[in-house]
Amino acid sequence: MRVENVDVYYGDFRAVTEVNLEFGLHEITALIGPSGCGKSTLLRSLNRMNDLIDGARVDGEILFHGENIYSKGVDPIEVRRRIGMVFQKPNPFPKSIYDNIAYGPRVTGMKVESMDDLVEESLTRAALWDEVKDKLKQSAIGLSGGQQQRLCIARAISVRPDVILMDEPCASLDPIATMRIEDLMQELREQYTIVIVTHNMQQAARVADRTAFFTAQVSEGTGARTGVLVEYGTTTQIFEDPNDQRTEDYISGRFG
Amino acid sequence: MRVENVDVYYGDFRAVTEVNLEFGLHEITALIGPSGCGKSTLLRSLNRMNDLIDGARVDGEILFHGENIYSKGVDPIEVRRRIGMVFQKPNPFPKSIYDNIAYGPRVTGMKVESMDDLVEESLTRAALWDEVKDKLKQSAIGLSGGQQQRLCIARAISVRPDVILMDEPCASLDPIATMRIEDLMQELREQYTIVIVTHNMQQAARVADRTAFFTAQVSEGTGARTGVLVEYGTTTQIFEDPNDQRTEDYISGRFG
Amino acid sequence: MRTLQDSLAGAPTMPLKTGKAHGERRAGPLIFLIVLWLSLAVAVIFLLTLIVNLLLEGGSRFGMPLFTEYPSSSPDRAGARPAILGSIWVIATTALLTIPLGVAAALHLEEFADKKHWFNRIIELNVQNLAAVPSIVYGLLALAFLALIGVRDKNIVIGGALALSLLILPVIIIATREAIRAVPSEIRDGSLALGATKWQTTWRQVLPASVPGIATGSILALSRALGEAAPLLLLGALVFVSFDPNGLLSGFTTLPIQIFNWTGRPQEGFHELAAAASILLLGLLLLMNGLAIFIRNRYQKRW
Amino acid sequence: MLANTTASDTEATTTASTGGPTTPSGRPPRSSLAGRARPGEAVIKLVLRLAAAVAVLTTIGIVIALLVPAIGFFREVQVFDFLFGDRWAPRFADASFGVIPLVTATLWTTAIALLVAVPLGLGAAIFLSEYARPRVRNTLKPILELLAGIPTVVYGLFALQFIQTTVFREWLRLDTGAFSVLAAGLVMGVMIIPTVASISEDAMSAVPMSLRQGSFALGANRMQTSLRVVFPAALSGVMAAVVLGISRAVGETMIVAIAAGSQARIVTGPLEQGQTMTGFIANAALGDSRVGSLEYDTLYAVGLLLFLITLIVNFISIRLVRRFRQAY
Amino acid sequence: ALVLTACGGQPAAGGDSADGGVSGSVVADGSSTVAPLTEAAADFFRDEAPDVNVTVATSGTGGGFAKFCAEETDISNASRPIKDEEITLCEEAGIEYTEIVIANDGLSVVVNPENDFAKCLTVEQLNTIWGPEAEGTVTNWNQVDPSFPDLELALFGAGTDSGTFDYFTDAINGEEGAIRTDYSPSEDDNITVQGVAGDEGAIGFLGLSYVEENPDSMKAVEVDGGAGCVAPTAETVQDGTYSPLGRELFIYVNNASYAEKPQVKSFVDFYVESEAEVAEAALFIGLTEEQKTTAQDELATLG
Ligand SMILES: Nc1ncnc2c1ncn2[C@@H]1O[C@H](COP(=O)(O)OP(=O)(O)OP(=O)(O)O)[C@@H](O)[C@H]1O
Ligand SMILES: Nc1ncnc2c1ncn2[C@@H]1O[C@H](COP(=O)(O)OP(=O)(O)OP(=O)(O)O)[C@@H](O)[C@H]1O
Ligand SMILES: [Mg+2]
Ligand SMILES: [Mg+2]
Ligand SMILES: O=P([O-])([O-])[O-]
Repeated sequence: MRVENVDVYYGDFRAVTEVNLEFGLHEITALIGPSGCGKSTLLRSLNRMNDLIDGARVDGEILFHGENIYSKGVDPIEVRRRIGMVFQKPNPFPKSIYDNIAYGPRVTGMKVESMDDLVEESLTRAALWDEVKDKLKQSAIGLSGGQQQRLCIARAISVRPDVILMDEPCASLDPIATMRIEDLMQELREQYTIVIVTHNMQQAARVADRTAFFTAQVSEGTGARTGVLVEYGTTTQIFEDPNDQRTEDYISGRFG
Repeated sequence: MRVENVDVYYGDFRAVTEVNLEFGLHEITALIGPSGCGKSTLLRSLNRMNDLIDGARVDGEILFHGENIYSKGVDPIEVRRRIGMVFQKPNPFPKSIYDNIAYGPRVTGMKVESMDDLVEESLTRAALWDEVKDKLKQSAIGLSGGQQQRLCIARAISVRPDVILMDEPCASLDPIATMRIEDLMQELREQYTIVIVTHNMQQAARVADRTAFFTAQVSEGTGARTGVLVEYGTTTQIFEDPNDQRTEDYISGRFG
Repeated sequence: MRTLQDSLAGAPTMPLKTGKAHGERRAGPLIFLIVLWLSLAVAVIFLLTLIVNLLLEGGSRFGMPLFTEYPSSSPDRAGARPAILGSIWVIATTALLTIPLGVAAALHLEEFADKKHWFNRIIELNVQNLAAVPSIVYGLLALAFLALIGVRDKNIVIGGALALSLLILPVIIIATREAIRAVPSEIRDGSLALGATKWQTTWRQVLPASVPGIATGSILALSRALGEAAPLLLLGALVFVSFDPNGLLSGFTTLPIQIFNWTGRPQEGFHELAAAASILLLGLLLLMNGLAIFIRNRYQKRW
Repeated sequence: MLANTTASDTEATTTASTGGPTTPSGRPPRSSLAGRARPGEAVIKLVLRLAAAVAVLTTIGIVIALLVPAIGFFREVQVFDFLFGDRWAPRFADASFGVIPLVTATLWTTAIALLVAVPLGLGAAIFLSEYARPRVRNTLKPILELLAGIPTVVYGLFALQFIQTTVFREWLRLDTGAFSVLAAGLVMGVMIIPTVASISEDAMSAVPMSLRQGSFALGANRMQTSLRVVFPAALSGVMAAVVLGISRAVGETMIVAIAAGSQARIVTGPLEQGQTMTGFIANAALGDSRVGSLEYDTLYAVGLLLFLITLIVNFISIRLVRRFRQAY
Repeated sequence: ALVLTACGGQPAAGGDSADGGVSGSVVADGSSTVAPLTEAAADFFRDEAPDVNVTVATSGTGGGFAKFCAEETDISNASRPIKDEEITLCEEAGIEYTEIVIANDGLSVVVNPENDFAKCLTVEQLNTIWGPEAEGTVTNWNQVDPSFPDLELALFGAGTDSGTFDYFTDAINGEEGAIRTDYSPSEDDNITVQGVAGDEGAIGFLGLSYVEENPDSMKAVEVDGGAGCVAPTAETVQDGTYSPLGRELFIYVNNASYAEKPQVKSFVDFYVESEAEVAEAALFIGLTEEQKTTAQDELATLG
C-alpha cells in the first residue's frame, strides 16, 4: 500500500500536506506525532472513511495493490471491506457477540459455508474465543473494554481484509488489556498489513516495524496549521537515531 | 488554609479519602496525580463548589482563617467570594469584557468607588489590560483562548478573594498562552494563595512552591477506587527526592 | 527485519473496480433511497396540494374586506375582522398568562429543584403527560372551571385564553427547559464561583442566554394555540360577533372558529371566505414559524 | 427587578474588603463567613416552585373536572354498559350509552393515521438523520414541521372536500358516502408525520457516530447501516415516537369532527363513516348541555375515557424514551 | 372570579351614548336555523347603530331556551314554539318574555341529486324511514316502497338540541323526540348537506334555505300530507299547503331586556321592521301581512 503526494482537506482547511509513505506488507507501521497533526485524518483517508465527512477531500494517490483507491469507478464500499478499521473507542454494535461478527460478512454478501465457523475463526484469531464461546448470544455491550476492543478486531477480520487500520486502539484500555491487544497485533501481523496510530511512544517502540513521525506545521504567512510527515523509517532508527531535530525533541519528550 | 481529615463523597462513592494538607499563604501549591484520583473533587470542595452537585458531601474540616467552611452557619456564597476559582476551560460570560469583570462586584454587592477603576485594576493584575483596554465593550467571546483564561483570572480577582483555586487552567491553551498564565501566577502569588491542579508535571515543577501527589487506590476487598494523598512537600523534594515509590514512578513517567 | 522491498513483493492483485454496480448504486440501496425521498415527497406534495387548493378556492376572496369587514349574512359583505381581533386578543392573553408561568416552572425544575425529590419528580412526569393530553380535554377543563366559579357566559376572551394556556403550558415548559439545559454548566460555575447566589446566576446568566430558545419555543407553542379550535368550541365560541372584542371579558370568536362557522353555511361564497381566512391563518402560522426558525438560527449560541 | 432587590439585600450586609489580602492563616478572619438571610432569594424560589406546581394543579384540575361529572354519569349508567355497550345514542329519547361505537371509530381513524404516519415519518427521519447534509436537513425539517402547524380545521376541510369528495369519490370512484374514517385518518396521518419523524430523528441522531463508522468500516453501505445498525439502536426512541403519534391521533378533534362523520355506529370498514370519541364531544359541544344534566355528564364520561387512554399511552411512551436516553 | 360573575360576561352595561346613538350589547342564542336571520338583522342594524354589539350563538333551540331562562341571553332564536317544561323553567327564574314569529320556513326533506325515484314521499313513508321502529331494520329504499330500487339508506338530520329535530319528529313520528337513532345527527346543518350530497341513498331533513343554496348537492322531495304532493316553496309555505312540514320561526325576547336596555329595544324593533329584507338575505320566507301585523302588535304591548 502506497501513499503518494497526499493532501487531505476539510473544506478549505488543509489538514495534511504532501505525505508520501509506503506501508510494508505484513508489517506493522506506527504513525506518531502530537495531537492535531493529522494522524487520524490520514488513517481515515486510507480506507475512504473520510468520504463520510462533509467537505473532506483527498488530493494525490493512495495505491492499494497498485490501484488508486480514489480513482473513478472504485467502489468505496469494496475499499472499506478490503481495508478494515479499528477505532479508538471500542464500538461494538448493540447486538449479540455472534451478530457483531456475522454483521460484516452478511452486509458485504460474503459467501460463507458456515457462519458459525467464520465467527469462531474470527474470534479465535482475535484471541477472544475462549472468553466468549459460551455467551455468543449475549449482548456485546456487556463485555469489558478490552474484550470489546478485541471483538472489534475480530469483527474487522471477519470480512477478510488485507490491511487493518487502527486508530489508537488502546487509548481507552487499561494496561493489561493494552498488553493483550499488543500481543494480538503481533500475531495478526503474520497475515495482515497493519497501520496503527498511537500517542504512546512506548507502544510504537514495542509493536511497530516502521514508524512515521508527523507534526503540525504552522505556515509563516497565514498562520494556518497543517500536518506534515517529518520522518519515516524503521522503528529502531526513528527512536534511536532520528534524522530530524523535531523527531528527536518529540521522542525525548521535550515538546508536545 | 488547612484541610483536615477530609473525605469527599458522591452519594455512596468515596472519591477522596482522608486528606490532610495545609496550603501556605502566598504560595502556589500544585495538586498532581493520575486522572480520576480526585484532584478536581478536592479542589472544588475547598470553596464549596461541590455543594452544587447532587449527593456530593464532605466529611472532615476545611479551615479557612481558622474557621471550618463547612460548619453550620457559614454562608457558602461568602466562601466562594473569598476563595476564587478558575476552571479548565475558559468560561467567560457571553457579555462584554467590562461586564465580565464587573459582574462579581455587582452580584456580591461590593461597595466600589469606581467600577471603571476596579475593572482596570483587575485586568492589569491579570496582565490583560493592554490587550483589551480599547475594546472593553466588546464581547468576551471574541477573545483568544489564552486571553479568555486571563480574563477569567481577572474576573476571579475582581471580588478580592484571598485564595485562588485553579483546575488545570492551561489544559486547553497553547504553549505560548500557557507561559503567559504561568508568569501571571508567579505575579499573583505575591498577593494570593494559589492552589493549582495540573496534569503537566513540568508545569508543577516550574510554578509550584509545594506539590501534593495523589493517586487512586483500589481497595483489596471491594475493588472500590478512591483518591488518596500519597505525599506532600516542597516541589523540589517531591520531584527530586520523593519518599514514596508511587510518587517516583509517576514522576518518572513509568506509570499513569 | 525484512526490507520494504521484500515485504512488498508478491502482493496479490484483486481489482477494486468490480464489474458490478457500486455499493450505493446497487438496486437495493437505490430503491431504499427513493423510498426515503418519497416519504418526504408525499408530505411536501400534500402540503403543496393543500395550499394550492386553498389558494384556488379562497384566492379571489382574499382582500381588504376580509380584514376590515364584520361577518354578514351575505358573503359579499362579510369579513373576518372580529375573528382576527379575537384571535389577537386570545393569543396575547394566552402569551401573557403562559410564558411567565412556563418559564418560572421550567427554571424551578432545571435550576432549583432537587431532581430526586418526589414532588419534583411528580411535576416532571406531569408536565410530560400534560403535553400529550388531547386539546379538547383542556376545553372540558376550562368549561368545568368557568362553571365552577359561576361564570355564565363562557364565551369570553379570558375563558378562551385559559383553555389555550393550559394547553400550551407544558409545551412552553418543555421548550424552556431545553433552552436552559443548553446553557453550559461552565457559565453557572463561573458565576457561582464569584460569589453570586443561585438566583443571581439564573437571572443574569442562564436566563439571558436561553432567551432565544425560550422565544423559539414560545412562538411555536403560540402558533399552535392560534390554530386550535376544539377547546374553544366547548366554550361556545361558535358565534356571530359583529363588534371588535375590547377586553378580557369581551365576547369573541377566533379565526379557526370563524372558518369552521363559514364552512357550515349553505352559501358557496362563505366556503370561499373560509378558504380565504384559512390562507390568512396559514400565512400567520408560516410567519410565526419563520420567525421562530430565524431566531433559532440567528441567536442560538453554539457553545 | 427581582435581581436588583437581591443585590441590594446583599449589599447591606456585605463587608467589602478594602486592601489586598494580607492575612496569614493564623490570624483571625477579617470578616466572618457567617451566613445571612436572603429573603428575596427565598421568595423567588417559592414563586418558582409554585409556578411548577401549577402543572400538578392542572392535572388535579383535569382529574376533578372530569371525575365529578363522570361520577354523576355513572350513577345513572352502569360502568359495564358504558364500556361494553354497542349502541351509542345518549341524546335521544330512547337513550343508550354504549361507548363501543365511538371507540371503534377512534380505533379506525387512529390505525389509518398510523399506517400513514409511521412509514412516512420513519422514512423522513432516516433520510434526515442518515442521508441529508446539514443544509438540506435545515431546510427540509422546518417544511416538514409546518405540517404539524396547520390548523386542524383547515385539515378537516381538506379531508372532507378534497380527499373524500374529489379524490375518493370523483377520481377513484370509491363506494363511499360523504364522510369516511379513511379520509379523516389519512389526513390525520399526514398531520402526525412530523411528530413521528422528529422524535425518531432525535433518537437516530443520538446513536453514536462510532457505530455508523464501525458499520461503514466493514464495508456496509448506507442502507445497511441505517437499517441494521442505526434503526435497531434507536428502536426505543422510534417506539416512543409511534406511541406519541398514537396519542395525537386519539386526541385529534377537528379533523374527525369534520370529515369522519357524525353517526355513532360500529365501524367495520375504512370507507364507512363513524363518530369518534373526540368527534362526539365536539358535536355535542355545538349544541348546549346544561351543567349537571345527563348530556353534560356524558361529555365528561367520554372525556375521562379519552384522558385515561392518552395517559396510559403516554406512560408507555415516557418509559420507552427513558430507555433510549439511558442506552448511551 | 367574582369580577367575572358580577360583570355577567359582556362589556358595557349599555345605554344611550353621548352622541345620542344607542350602544351596548345584545346577546342572542338558540336555533342554528334562525341564527342566519338574526345575524342578517344584526348585520343591517350595524349601519343604524354601529356601537351596538350583537352576538349570535347557535346552541340549538333547546340549548338557547336553557340559556334564555337562565337570564344569560336577551333574545332566544327558536325554530319551534317554546315547550311546557321550558316555560316552567323561565317562570321559575322569573323571566318574562314575548314570542315573535319572525319568518317562515319549509322544513325540507332532501335526497341526493342522483335519486330519481323518490320524487314525492307520503308522511307514512317518511314515518317508515324515520320512526323509532325503523332503527336497525329499515335500511334499504325498497323497504320503504317495493317500487324503489335496492339502495341502502343513509340518514342525516338535525341534532337533538335543535328545534328542527323537535318539529320534524313531532310532525312525522307523532311525538317530539321520537326517532330512530341510527342516523347522523348534527347541530351543524352543513353536515347534512355534505352527507346527502355524498351518498346516493341519502335522505335528510333541514331548512329550505340550505336546499335553495345547494341545488347541486341535493334536491327537496315533495311531501304528501294527505292532500297530494306539495313542493316546499315560498307560496306553499306561506299559504299553509306545505303541510305538515311548513313551519314558523320565532324569536323570544326577554321583556325586561326590551324595557331596560335601549339597544335591545331598537334592535328588536329594527328586526321586525325589516323582516322582509332580513328573510331575503338569509334565504328564508318572509312573513305574511297578517303575521307581520301580529308581530308589531306584540311589540307595541311591550312599550
Ligand atoms: N471532521 C473534521 N472537520 C474539520 N476539521 C477536522 C475534522 N476532523 C479533524 N479536523 C482537523 O484536522 C486536524 C487534524 O486532526 P486529526 O484528528 O487528524 O489529528 P490527530 O493527529 O489524529 O490528533 P489526535 O492525536 O488528537 O487524535 C485538526 O486540526 C482537526 O481540528
Ligand atoms: N459529579 C460527580 N458525580 C459522581 N462521581 C464523580 C463526579 N465527579 C467526579 N466523580 C468521580 O470522582 C472521582 C474523582 O474525579 P475527579 O474529577 O476529582 O478526578 P481528577 O483527579 O480531577 O481527574 P482528572 O485529572 O481527569 O480531572 C472519579 O472517579 C470520578 O468518576
Ligand atoms: Mg486522532
Ligand atoms: Mg479534574
Ligand atoms: O338549530 P335548530 O333551528 O334546529 O334548533
